Amino acid sequence: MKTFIGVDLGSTTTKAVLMDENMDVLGRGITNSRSNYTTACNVAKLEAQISTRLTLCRRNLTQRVPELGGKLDEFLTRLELGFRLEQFLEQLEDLKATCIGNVSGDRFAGMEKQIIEVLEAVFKGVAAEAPKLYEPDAPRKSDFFRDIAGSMYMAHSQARGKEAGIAYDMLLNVYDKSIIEVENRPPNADMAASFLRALDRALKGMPGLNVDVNTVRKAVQDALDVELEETYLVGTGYGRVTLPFSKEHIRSEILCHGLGAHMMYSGTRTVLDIGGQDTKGIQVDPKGIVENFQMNDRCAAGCGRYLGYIADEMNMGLHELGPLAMKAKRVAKINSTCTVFAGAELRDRLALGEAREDILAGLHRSIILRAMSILSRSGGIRDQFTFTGGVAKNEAAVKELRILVKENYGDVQININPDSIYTGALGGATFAHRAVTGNA
Amino acid sequence: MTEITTPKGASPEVIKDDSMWKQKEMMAGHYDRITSAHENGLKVCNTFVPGNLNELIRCFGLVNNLPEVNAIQSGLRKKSGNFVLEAEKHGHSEDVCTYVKSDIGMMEKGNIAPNGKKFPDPDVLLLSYTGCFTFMKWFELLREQYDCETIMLHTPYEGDGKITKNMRDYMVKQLKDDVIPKLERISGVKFDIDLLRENLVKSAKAEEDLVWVLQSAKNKPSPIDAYFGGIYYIGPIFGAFRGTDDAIEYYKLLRAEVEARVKAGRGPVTPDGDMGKEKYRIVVEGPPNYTSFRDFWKMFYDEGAVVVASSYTKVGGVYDFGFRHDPTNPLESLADYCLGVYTNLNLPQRVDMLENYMNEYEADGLLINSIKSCNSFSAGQLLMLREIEKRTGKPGGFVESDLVDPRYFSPANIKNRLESYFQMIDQKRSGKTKGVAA
Amino acid sequence: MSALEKINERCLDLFEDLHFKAAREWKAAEPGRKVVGFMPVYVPREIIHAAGMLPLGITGGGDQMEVIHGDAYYQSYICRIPRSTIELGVSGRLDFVDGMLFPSICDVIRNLSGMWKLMFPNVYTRYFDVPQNYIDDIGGNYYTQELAELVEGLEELGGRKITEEQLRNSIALYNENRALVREVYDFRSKQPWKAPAADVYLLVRAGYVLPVEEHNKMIREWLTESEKVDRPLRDNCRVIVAGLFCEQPPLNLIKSLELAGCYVVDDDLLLVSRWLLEDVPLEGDPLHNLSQAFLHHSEETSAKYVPTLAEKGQHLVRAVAKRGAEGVIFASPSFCDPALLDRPMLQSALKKANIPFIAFKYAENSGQMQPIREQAGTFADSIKLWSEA
Amino acid sequence: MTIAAGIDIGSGAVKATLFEVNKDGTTKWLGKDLHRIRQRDPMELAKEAYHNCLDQAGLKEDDVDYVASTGDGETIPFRTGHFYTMTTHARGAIYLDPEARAVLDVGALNGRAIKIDERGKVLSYKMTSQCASGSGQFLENIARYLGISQDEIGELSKQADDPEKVSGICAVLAETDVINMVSREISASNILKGIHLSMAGRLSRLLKSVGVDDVVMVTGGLANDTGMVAALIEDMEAQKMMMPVRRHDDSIQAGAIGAALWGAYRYERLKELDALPAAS
Ligand SMILES: Nc1ncnc2c1ncn2[C@@H]1O[C@H](COP(=O)(O)OP(=O)(O)O)[C@@H](O)[C@H]1O
Ligand SMILES: Nc1ncnc2c1ncn2[C@@H]1O[C@H](COP(=O)(O)OP(=O)(O)O)[C@@H](O)[C@H]1O
Ligand code: SF4
Ligand code: SF4
Ligand code: SF4
Repeated sequence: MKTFIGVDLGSTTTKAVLMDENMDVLGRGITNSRSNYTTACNVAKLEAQISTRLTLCRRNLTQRVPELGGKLDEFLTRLELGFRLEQFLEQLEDLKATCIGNVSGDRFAGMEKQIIEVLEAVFKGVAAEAPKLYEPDAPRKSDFFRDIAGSMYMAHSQARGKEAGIAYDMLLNVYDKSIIEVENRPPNADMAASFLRALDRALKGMPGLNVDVNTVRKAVQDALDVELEETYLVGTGYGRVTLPFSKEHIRSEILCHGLGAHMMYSGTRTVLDIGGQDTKGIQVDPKGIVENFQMNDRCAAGCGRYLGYIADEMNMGLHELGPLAMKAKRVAKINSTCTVFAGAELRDRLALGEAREDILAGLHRSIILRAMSILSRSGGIRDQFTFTGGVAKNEAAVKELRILVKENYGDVQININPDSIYTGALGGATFAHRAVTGNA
Repeated sequence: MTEITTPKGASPEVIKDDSMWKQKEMMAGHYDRITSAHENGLKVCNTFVPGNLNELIRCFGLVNNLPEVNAIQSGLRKKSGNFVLEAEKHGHSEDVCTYVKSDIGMMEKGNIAPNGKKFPDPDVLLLSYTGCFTFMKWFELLREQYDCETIMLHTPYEGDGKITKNMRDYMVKQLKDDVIPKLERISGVKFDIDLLRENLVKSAKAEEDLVWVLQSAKNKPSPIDAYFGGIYYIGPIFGAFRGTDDAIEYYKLLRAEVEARVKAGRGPVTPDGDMGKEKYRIVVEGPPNYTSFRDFWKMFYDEGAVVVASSYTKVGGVYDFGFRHDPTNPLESLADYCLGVYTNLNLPQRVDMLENYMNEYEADGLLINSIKSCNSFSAGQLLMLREIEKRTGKPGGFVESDLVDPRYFSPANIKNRLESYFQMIDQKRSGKTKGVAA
Repeated sequence: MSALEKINERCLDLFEDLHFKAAREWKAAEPGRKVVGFMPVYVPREIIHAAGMLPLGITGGGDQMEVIHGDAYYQSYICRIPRSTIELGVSGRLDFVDGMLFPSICDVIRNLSGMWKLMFPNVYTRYFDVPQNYIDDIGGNYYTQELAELVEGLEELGGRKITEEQLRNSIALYNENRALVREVYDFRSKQPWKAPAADVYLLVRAGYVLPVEEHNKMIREWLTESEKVDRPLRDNCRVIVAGLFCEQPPLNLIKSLELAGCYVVDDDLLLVSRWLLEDVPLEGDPLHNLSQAFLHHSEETSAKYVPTLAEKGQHLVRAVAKRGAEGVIFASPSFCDPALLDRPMLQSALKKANIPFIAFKYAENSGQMQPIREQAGTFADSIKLWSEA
Repeated sequence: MTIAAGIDIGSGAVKATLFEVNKDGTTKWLGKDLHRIRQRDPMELAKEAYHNCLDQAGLKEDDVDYVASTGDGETIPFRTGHFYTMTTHARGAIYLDPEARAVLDVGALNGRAIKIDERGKVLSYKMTSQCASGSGQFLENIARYLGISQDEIGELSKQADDPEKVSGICAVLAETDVINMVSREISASNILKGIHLSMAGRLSRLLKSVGVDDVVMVTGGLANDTGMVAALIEDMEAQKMMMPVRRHDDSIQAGAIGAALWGAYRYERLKELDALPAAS
């Protein structure tokens, strides 16, 4: 089938959206942007294809296995989680091998054996814990292997290292060295096998299912067999210039975000996008055409990366920040949104005895305050207002945004799509579709 | 503003126009005159571009040296970055105007003029304090350095958008009772008002042609770029040549060349030869960036964007609404000139002027290049942008850089914004005509 | 609560009140009353007072105000005070203000005057220019005429003439106010442990929002009460803080200086209250007298031209001698061109006079005081640990 | 004889020292410890480091006369008094090298150039501004990103053959810059050296602006980074700043050393004045 792909090469994450000829979005993929944009682009695309396969599975199963009925969602969730677990374990194996391979050189002289033993134990521990992470209701710390594996690795290595008398710093270093290699290895493209293994897991996980296993298997297999032809691809975002895309395949991220938001909510007139290192306020007309935009200047204060630093500083996952901030009793007043000094400010305040959640709430508010200024600069907020970008996933940020929008602009419909992080990519995919169909 | 007329790396087939040669020659002569002034028994007067009293200074046989022009030269020749750092090393803040720091850094590094010779110490600092408070601090700093006579000419600000009698009287009185007697004493030359009148006649002549050239951008396609190109065109008149025969001749040549372009239906000359098809007509507010002048310009002409009017080309005097130097009221005319330079206008006046440009020059949008250094220009620009958008319905764009501090010119960032801006104008246009499937 | 604590608390309330309740109440008390706002660094408040109006000092929003729309009007490399002032305006906090005066202090405030005209066309908005030429019949004449124009403008705004008598009466009241503020400064310099810098600041600052009559009373009481308190004398050094003439530092900054071991014995905060150094004579033409006072007896600050090199920075050197200060702390707002461009020149004057100094920047909403304490603390350490050696 | 401890809480690491100071001015260094903070509680680490010092010297808390804090240590509950960072670094530098006439303290977030006299008096100083590009923290982040450990940085940087310039202004944007460099296959050596050079440029500017003209002692954590020091010397030479630049293996402890020594001095003074503060 023909597919149209938009890839948004963000400064922190790379997103892809895949749509078919009818402009139906079939799949979305995300990965962290890394030193290698080409890999990031491929991974995101591959992820989008994986998610497309899941969509196709859903279609096939709905049609061919009606008896799944109300269980369809759970089944698909289990299928996906099973697949993710397979992926994770594969990458973990790779990481382990890489780590062990990296235990060499002066720094480790004489201690290699000991360290490798610790590593074996660490990875064993991580692998054992992994399935828990992919239980249907398990909370997730992050979408990315780097973060998930990293925090588990650190927890285990701190304990194991202490027992064996190996410095934590050293183990950390082995990890740092290896993760980048693992990340930059082009992903394993043979996903069919993993899918089928995941299918087995899913079936096993739902023993009470009264379905014909072979029909299910065939439905899944057929979904895997569909050829996904890459008809046209449009790249946008920070990294677009570093990719070997020709000019026709590149659109400014402003236009993509405007159009993407319009595609999600056709009533959108104002778009706020908070990404990793920039914040944009965009005004669009009823057709999704950009009328005005403003973005932060050369200072990256108060952008998404800020939350990343905070999460690092607190040794938490990005996904956990929002929920913790929601527990705040009062909102601490934070003035500096310099990303780099965020950590210092945090420590300062913790030292003064302020509660973690209050400070966090304050940090979220300060990000939104900055965004409000940029919006104000771009011409204010008009109805409807769509919030996109990674930070839109953060409930604490959204909460502050709602308060401030109400205070400053009254009742405005605020759209936040669960897939808001894909807005730019969606705009890109739409442009890709138009490029072929000749619409504009 | 000299050597930019010979763009480095320009394609060989680009033939320099006569006006370009003339200008190059004038600027070279200017720097030679400055650097050899003391050998030739001439005295040197440092003074500023906006509201400069060139006609008056010339009456006393003084050679004028314009520190801003020197800073621009340092910027174009990619030396200002180091000069700025040098000044910062000597305790100047990172936050302040880099023109000043470039100038001070240049002094620390030997004070070498573009012709390779040392700038002479000034004999007098004529602080014509017009449109910018920084000028005052700048010359206080220079006075500390040179410990020489400093004359203050305070130009009141057009706070209410008009020149009042009180302001004019104050200016004339300062000129009569303070500035002129001091200049007489320092130069040893008696003031001759007829000589001043003569100079003013010459100024007005050149001004006439300059205005014609700048207004030629109303043609479609515009034969000139009124910002990047405009900066070359204003060089002689805002620099040291107002009131000279050289200036008259330069503008005559220039006018003839532009007339020819209009007849031939040609667009502006760029460092890469004639510009391609005119796709966007833009009005620009704010000074340019000099450290990456060429790269910045290229971002425009590569996209087919031509600047049809700009406010920066009015910093040394707003002529296009009728003001000319007037020999019949010499001192009053000098006063009005100082009071009327662009940065001495209040914000509502500046907005009106840009709105007028947007309409008269049939522009597609207003682009602001906001300069970190220059509060005089920058403070309030975002409101100006809003107002213009509101009044004209045309989209505004906003980029940030600095005059001579290369650290603040981030090519990727600016290019991204410019591209988005042009694409936005495009999308808007095609949206109007075609309609877009949603 | 002691009488002194009460005054201090009232001052703090006034300071923290971003809605200007006191001024609103004053205005509401009688129909037809008008309020005229002014920004740093100097305006002749006596003329506003003589017009029967309340001069209201607007000095930005401090560190408690969240600036949303203000940032939309300013790039990141412009100081804070104009953006928080715009925020005050846009958010309706100044909707009761009938006129605004923007003194000649720098390009930012200057341009703000034009923005105000565009944004609030119904407010009487004036850029208040002062001469940089101090010769009587040049700058003096010009300034007298500017004052006359201000008088006219306010007459029109208020719908009544301003008489010479009224002007004289107001000048007398402000003479008194300036004398009292000077007394507070002298008192603090003599017994800094009895007059914490933050309290003094808040006390003087109250005069920006209160009618002068009330403020005069307040200061008198404060002086009497402060004399009585007994606080421990701390092992602090004596410093003058300079560069704060426009954008105000956060209160925490002023406190941090004392915490880090520095007694502030003079500063250039809130200059409007102290701009004229001597009483303005009451006999003769009031506008001429105000003009003369400006030309010949006014404070020095970065917004003013200093006609001779020899005189540059001497006001600081003299202040150090007069106050027995051990050093100078330059605290300037980030991106403040006048303060920051002036600083090297002032520093070289101090250097020549062998006076130690340090310098740092702040913003009205600076949150982190750690670097400030560190620098002030090190300065105090080095004066303390070494002064005896 | 006075026993004094110095505890320096930085933004990157916690340092502690223990000293014995005799009436005749001679000193004996009894203990030292250092913990990189890395997302742990600095107060806990301070306690741990302090106790490790005591253990090294075989002493108990009661044996210590004065616990001096510096850096962010104002809130350490068991401290006796506090000295400000530049005061302590100056003293520490003189201790490590009596010829030092300037201190260049480069820590995790800030850099400071301090001009001192032979007694360790701070004559003038200059700090890097609020903006955190080119700080130790930044270098640390990048190194982690590149998978390079702290102690490898120096050597790698020295092997650079074609250092790549890092854009100056913002650490966050610079981070992206660096990531792009990796994708352009620029070697870790050249990246690190590029960062070092841009830091060195800032630092030498600081030194110049305080008017340094004699031996410069590098203190703080980055003194351990020989690549940084080499880049600094290179940059200074290019600027014709010919004063000697030195470092010491204990440079990172300078603040804690200075604190302990000042603490001991203060203790004696206070004893004279009979004004010892109650242990808190
Ligand atoms: N689940 C989440 N919760 C909170 N914040 C998130 C989440 N996911 C992403 N983010 C934030 O979004 C940012 C990335 O947003 P994105 O729009 O992808 O930026 P870019 O396009 O610049 O890479 C991250 O820096 C992070 O702060
Ligand atoms: N061997 C080393 N090589 C490079 N950098 C180092 C080394 N050791 C410490 N550092 C750096 O020193 C910093 C800590 O220095 P320190 O002076 O303790 O800072 P602070 O006082 O701010 O905590 C860390 O950010 C780390 O980057
Ligand atoms: S502030 Fe602007 S007008 Fe003034 S000297 Fe600097 S660049 Fe020129
Ligand atoms: S703080 Fe400085 S730059 Fe800002 S408005 Fe005041 S005087 Fe002007
Ligand atoms: S380091 Fe901080 S303050 Fe500096 S530019 Fe980056 S985000 Fe802004």
